Amino acid sequence: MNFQALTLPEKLDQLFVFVQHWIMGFFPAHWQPLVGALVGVVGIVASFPAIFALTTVLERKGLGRMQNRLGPNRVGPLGIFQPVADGIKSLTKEDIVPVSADGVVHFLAPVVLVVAIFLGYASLPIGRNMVLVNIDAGLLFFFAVGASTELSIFMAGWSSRNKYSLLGAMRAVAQMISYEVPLLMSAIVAVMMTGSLSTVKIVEAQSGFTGIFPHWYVFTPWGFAGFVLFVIAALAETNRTPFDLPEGESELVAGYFTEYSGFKFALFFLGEYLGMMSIAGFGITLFLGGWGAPFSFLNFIPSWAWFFLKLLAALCFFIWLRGTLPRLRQDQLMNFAWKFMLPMTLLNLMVAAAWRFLGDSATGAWLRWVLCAGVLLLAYVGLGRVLMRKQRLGARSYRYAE
Amino acid sequence: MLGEGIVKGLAETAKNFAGSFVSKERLTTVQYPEERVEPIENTRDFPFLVYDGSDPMAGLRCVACQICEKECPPKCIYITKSTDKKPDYVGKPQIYPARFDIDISVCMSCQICVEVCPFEAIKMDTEFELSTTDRFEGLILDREQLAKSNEYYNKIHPTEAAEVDARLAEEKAKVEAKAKAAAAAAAAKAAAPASGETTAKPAPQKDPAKEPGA
Amino acid sequence: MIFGLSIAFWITALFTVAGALAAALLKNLVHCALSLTVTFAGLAILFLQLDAQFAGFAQMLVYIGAVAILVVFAILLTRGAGAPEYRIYTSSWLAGIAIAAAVFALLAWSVITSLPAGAGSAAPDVTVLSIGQALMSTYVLPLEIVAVVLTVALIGAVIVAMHDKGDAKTHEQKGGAQ
Amino acid sequence: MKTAEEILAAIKTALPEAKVELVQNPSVSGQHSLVVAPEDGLAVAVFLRDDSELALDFCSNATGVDWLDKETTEKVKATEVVDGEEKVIEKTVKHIQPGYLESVYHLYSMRQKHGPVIFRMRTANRTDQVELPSMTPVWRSCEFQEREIFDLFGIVFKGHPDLRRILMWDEFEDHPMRRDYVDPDDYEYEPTPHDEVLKRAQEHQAQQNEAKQAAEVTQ
Amino acid sequence: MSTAAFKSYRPPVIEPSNEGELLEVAMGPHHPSTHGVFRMDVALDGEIVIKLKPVFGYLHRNHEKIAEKASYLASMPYTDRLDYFCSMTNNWAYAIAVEKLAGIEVPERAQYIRVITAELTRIQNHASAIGFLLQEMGASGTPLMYAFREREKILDIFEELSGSRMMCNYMRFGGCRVELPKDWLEKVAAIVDGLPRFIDEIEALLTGNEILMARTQGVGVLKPDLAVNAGITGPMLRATGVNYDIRKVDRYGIYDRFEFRVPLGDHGDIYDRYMVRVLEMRESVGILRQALKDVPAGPIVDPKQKVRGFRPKPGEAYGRIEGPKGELGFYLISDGSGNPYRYRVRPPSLINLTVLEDMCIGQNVADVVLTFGSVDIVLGEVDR
Repeated sequence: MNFQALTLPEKLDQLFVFVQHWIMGFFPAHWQPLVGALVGVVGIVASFPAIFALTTVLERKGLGRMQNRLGPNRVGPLGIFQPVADGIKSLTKEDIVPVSADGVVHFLAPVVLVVAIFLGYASLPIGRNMVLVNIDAGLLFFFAVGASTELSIFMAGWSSRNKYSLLGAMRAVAQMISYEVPLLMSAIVAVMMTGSLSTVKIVEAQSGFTGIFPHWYVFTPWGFAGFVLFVIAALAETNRTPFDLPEGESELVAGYFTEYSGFKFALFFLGEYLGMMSIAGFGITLFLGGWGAPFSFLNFIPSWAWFFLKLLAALCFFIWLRGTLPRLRQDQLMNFAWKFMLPMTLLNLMVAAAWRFLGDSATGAWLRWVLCAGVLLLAYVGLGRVLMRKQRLGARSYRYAE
Repeated sequence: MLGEGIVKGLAETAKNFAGSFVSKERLTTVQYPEERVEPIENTRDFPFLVYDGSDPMAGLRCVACQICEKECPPKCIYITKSTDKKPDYVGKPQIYPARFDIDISVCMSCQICVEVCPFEAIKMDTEFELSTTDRFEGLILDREQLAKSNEYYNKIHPTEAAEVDARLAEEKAKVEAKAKAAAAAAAAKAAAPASGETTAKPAPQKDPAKEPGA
Repeated sequence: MIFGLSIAFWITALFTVAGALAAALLKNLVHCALSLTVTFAGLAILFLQLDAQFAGFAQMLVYIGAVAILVVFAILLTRGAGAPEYRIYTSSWLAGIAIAAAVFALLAWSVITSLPAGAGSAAPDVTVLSIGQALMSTYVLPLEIVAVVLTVALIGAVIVAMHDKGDAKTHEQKGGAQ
Repeated sequence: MKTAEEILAAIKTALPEAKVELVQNPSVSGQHSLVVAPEDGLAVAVFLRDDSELALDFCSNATGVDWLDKETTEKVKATEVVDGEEKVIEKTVKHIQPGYLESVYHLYSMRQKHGPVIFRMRTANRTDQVELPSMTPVWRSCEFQEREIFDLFGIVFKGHPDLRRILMWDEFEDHPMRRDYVDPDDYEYEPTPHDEVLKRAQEHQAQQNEAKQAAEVTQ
Repeated sequence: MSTAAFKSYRPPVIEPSNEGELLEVAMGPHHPSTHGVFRMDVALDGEIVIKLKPVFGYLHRNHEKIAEKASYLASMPYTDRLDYFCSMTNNWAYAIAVEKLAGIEVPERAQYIRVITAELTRIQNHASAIGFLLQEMGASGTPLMYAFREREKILDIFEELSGSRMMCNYMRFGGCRVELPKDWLEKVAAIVDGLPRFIDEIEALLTGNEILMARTQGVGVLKPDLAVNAGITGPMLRATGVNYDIRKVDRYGIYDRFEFRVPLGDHGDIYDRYMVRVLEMRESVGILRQALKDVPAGPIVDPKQKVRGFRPKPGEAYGRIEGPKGELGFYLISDGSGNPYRYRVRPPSLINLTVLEDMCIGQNVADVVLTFGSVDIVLGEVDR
């Protein structure tokens, strides 16, 4: 590919790819793959923590606005340097390790967490031709790496020798294992439709347009259901409201990182947000067309910009939820995972299969739309009703005494 | 049910989020050191001593009667009576406080001292930025620090101060009239050959109606 | 290249063996479990070095994500997290050596017999796709049987672990004072 | 709502042996109270609660009162033989009315919506016979309040399921709400113009230091 | 004298399951959800509460002793500090007790102002109570901030009236301390007009929320008979369905002049407590509207009342009001001197805690926090 031969939008689109190649050009041929990978890693390690910094400000300001407050606005213009101040603070803060804590494990836990989460970014396509390792089993890689974060959380909770920490860690691990199942299951529909585990292929499969509208999976009944289920499971996986019980401060003080301070705490914080971003990134890849533009006429905007815009939107949604919802209880969370999420994801799998076999002939397309949407809706309403009624939940009327 | 409640809630927070950019109602923060809320006239923080005239120490209305010291619920007022007397604002010789300290680290701003003071000598301030680096000595205000002019009182509590001034003026007029009458009587008496001295002992000031608004 | 093997392999192998040794020798059970995880991770990386992506990721997903967690949970639930006094060298070390030797012999035998004729010949290109197709066509019956067996095991485990509802009965103590 | 007299009569008919008296309240509030002998306390309380007409199912307030020993002087005229003469001499006789601790319960009826009926019990003295029956089995609301009375007044409630200190710490010894309670002088010193306190604190500190030194010497 | 068996209420007893040992957790005194310094010694079987003992007294300052050493008037500012959310109603309760003791009449105008301030207090207290409850549920403080936004307006109004936002020290024996500032009633009316919108907002945010329902419905259930026996008062009692509102029962002040209804719950769970508070806020708005319409002119305090040297005749009196948290009573014994012989506060917060154990046993730890939050206590009042 020749950079000069491309049009301007294409140039912009491939800007980072060419920067990578340009740097690689300085090195002898047999070093180039290593250098290329290093450049990519540096790019990811630099950009996502930067987004994390942005997200913390955004979160605090957004929550503030939702709560009729201003949020941080003292450090720098509009408070955008707040994360810098926070970073300096957490770096200079005393690092307290409880006397009875298991020093090595206590130290390793945040490191393992952050490393594992960073690994997950390797197969995340953040733009056209912009994926660190394009492997066949990219999605599987992400889930495999994601699963290992649980261990670091356990390490943190166990090594702190604190009842709250241990309870928080147990809750977190139980929750993450439980929600991993629906997370995987809801992601599988996209894999089924694409016929590949490769994240790049999944995005490419969604890159077409009908008129101006894209072929994102979210615009199909199974895709929509899968997306919603994926979002719910992702919220639980990343311990975000309303599933933030592992760190539910009203019960467990701060959950598994109660005994962490200073930079280790900051690492946990970073890990949490990076996890959130990577899972949001995969959600985007699976259902929201990855780096594809939402309308065909917007194709001139670089693909990576679209990816980051979608990521930002997803993060804002997470923040929005956090500003609104109270949290569930442990048993309700589990019930929800096994009694609602799992059946729904299984049903969604079947619906997706049916969709595939009904074909997309002119009449079939219409029929399968109604059929699949109907089945999913019916199941949702029915299951929801049954679950609510079983727990005797519902609106109430009140009487008055004069 | 089935998520409508959650969606409704989300709509509500979204409304507040959007509203915070357009409506003052939804963004109530006042950024304190730069911005300040309008002072509220009735605000009370810590007591101060009112003086008349220009010399703070000479013009103190306080006569060291120690009623406030006794009535103060947390007992944060410390008064030492003077041994001599000096003229008060109506010119009558009065005992004055040789020491009048208020420990504002103990004071709970309850205003009981103001209510019980029969001389309108102690009032509530609105100054609240009293932080100091010395938490012991810095928070015990002595009479020099406590003394503030009647003009200041008029400035911070105009309505209340106007009433107090009116009342005091009335008192003063009464006292003066009495003094005049006494002087006249004295003069009349002096005209008569006998006794010389009847000090125009002004009646102790009556307890003015306590509720400033009544 | 040392002995025809890459540096990466040596590093991974070192970690794997070290993890395995630590798992066997450390006193604290949780530490052992965590070391075991290192071994699992090392194995996964070894798989990946052999271009066996699916096996590698499955190793990670299953062993690190699930088995390791299961192990630590089991330790915590049964013994507590304390470090009990165990002697590393027990009297039955002879038996241990015998078993280890037997396992090693078995593995070595299977590895040697399954070696392709020409050493260093190109590994067959096994993609995830081909594994999936094999599972869904040739090996569909074994797969289904395994699935059924596992489901049965799961349900059985749930039933065994199910709380005896009669235990948690609340006794309201009312009436009949002192 | 029955008057206190009627309630007294009702108790008398239901529980003829119960020793209950009516104590008039001179205040305009007109809240007269029933003083019940401690041994009859529980029976009367159960009657008050379970009687369908009274139905005092809600014990709003339970508290203690400490009445100190009262010294009354009385002038008594006595005829005495002084120097062989009979004289009427006025003498002042001191009576010491022993003090007592009192538990007071304010009862209301949520069913009948009336009240208050005030129910009091008195201990024999303030020092060693300070037991009263607990009303907690009758009204659960007394649970914490009786603990508080125990803590602050030192009335021991027999039959209370969990009689521990509630507001003061467990190692605390005295009962601070008693009228003759003396503040300890071991305040933490804060240099306020509370000079008295300061002086006492310093004295206390000096004593402590002496004691410590003495202990060190003996060791 | 022996008594026949009678009904007595004790907390339920749960047999712990035989697996594992009980985990004893001291929740507090420094714990994010204890509303101050409060401790719950909890014995857990897994995450199920087997035993719960509330421990308090960390804020104990012996308010009653202080009051017995001070004059009647000097205790008034201290009542502000009992339940620092509701100083106006605390003042009122104390004033009522003293007025009963000494037989003081309160002028009409003062009665109206008392009702207005008390109902404003009730609204802001309930709003913040709901906010804190949701905070406990992990709602990132959004409902709390909305509640505080409204509360701020009410506190500003209080400051204009009394000079202080929270420590109002406004009521006096036989009336109120100062005359209303200019336009005060208009300002209150403006705020009251805005309140229904705020309540709608809170309800839109919360009432239909499925997560809230799941967390609160059927959780922390209190039975009406136990509630009555344990002396539970206020919204917590009415959530169990017992119709007992002292504003209706005693008709103190001038509450007999206003039309208002008493909302009752049927389940006695946390959701009912939440809803009863919401509905009570709506009723309070109704009372405020009626009261603001016809505040008469006249003196604000009984002119015969002296500020200094108040010495009621010997005797005793128990005065109580329906405070936002429950029945707030003051029991006074006078021996004719300038300070009360016995001064007792009946703290609703403390007595409502009596049944905390009953409500929590057999529940999840997470629900303990919620149940505790739904009681709505202020430690300043519990510990006194």
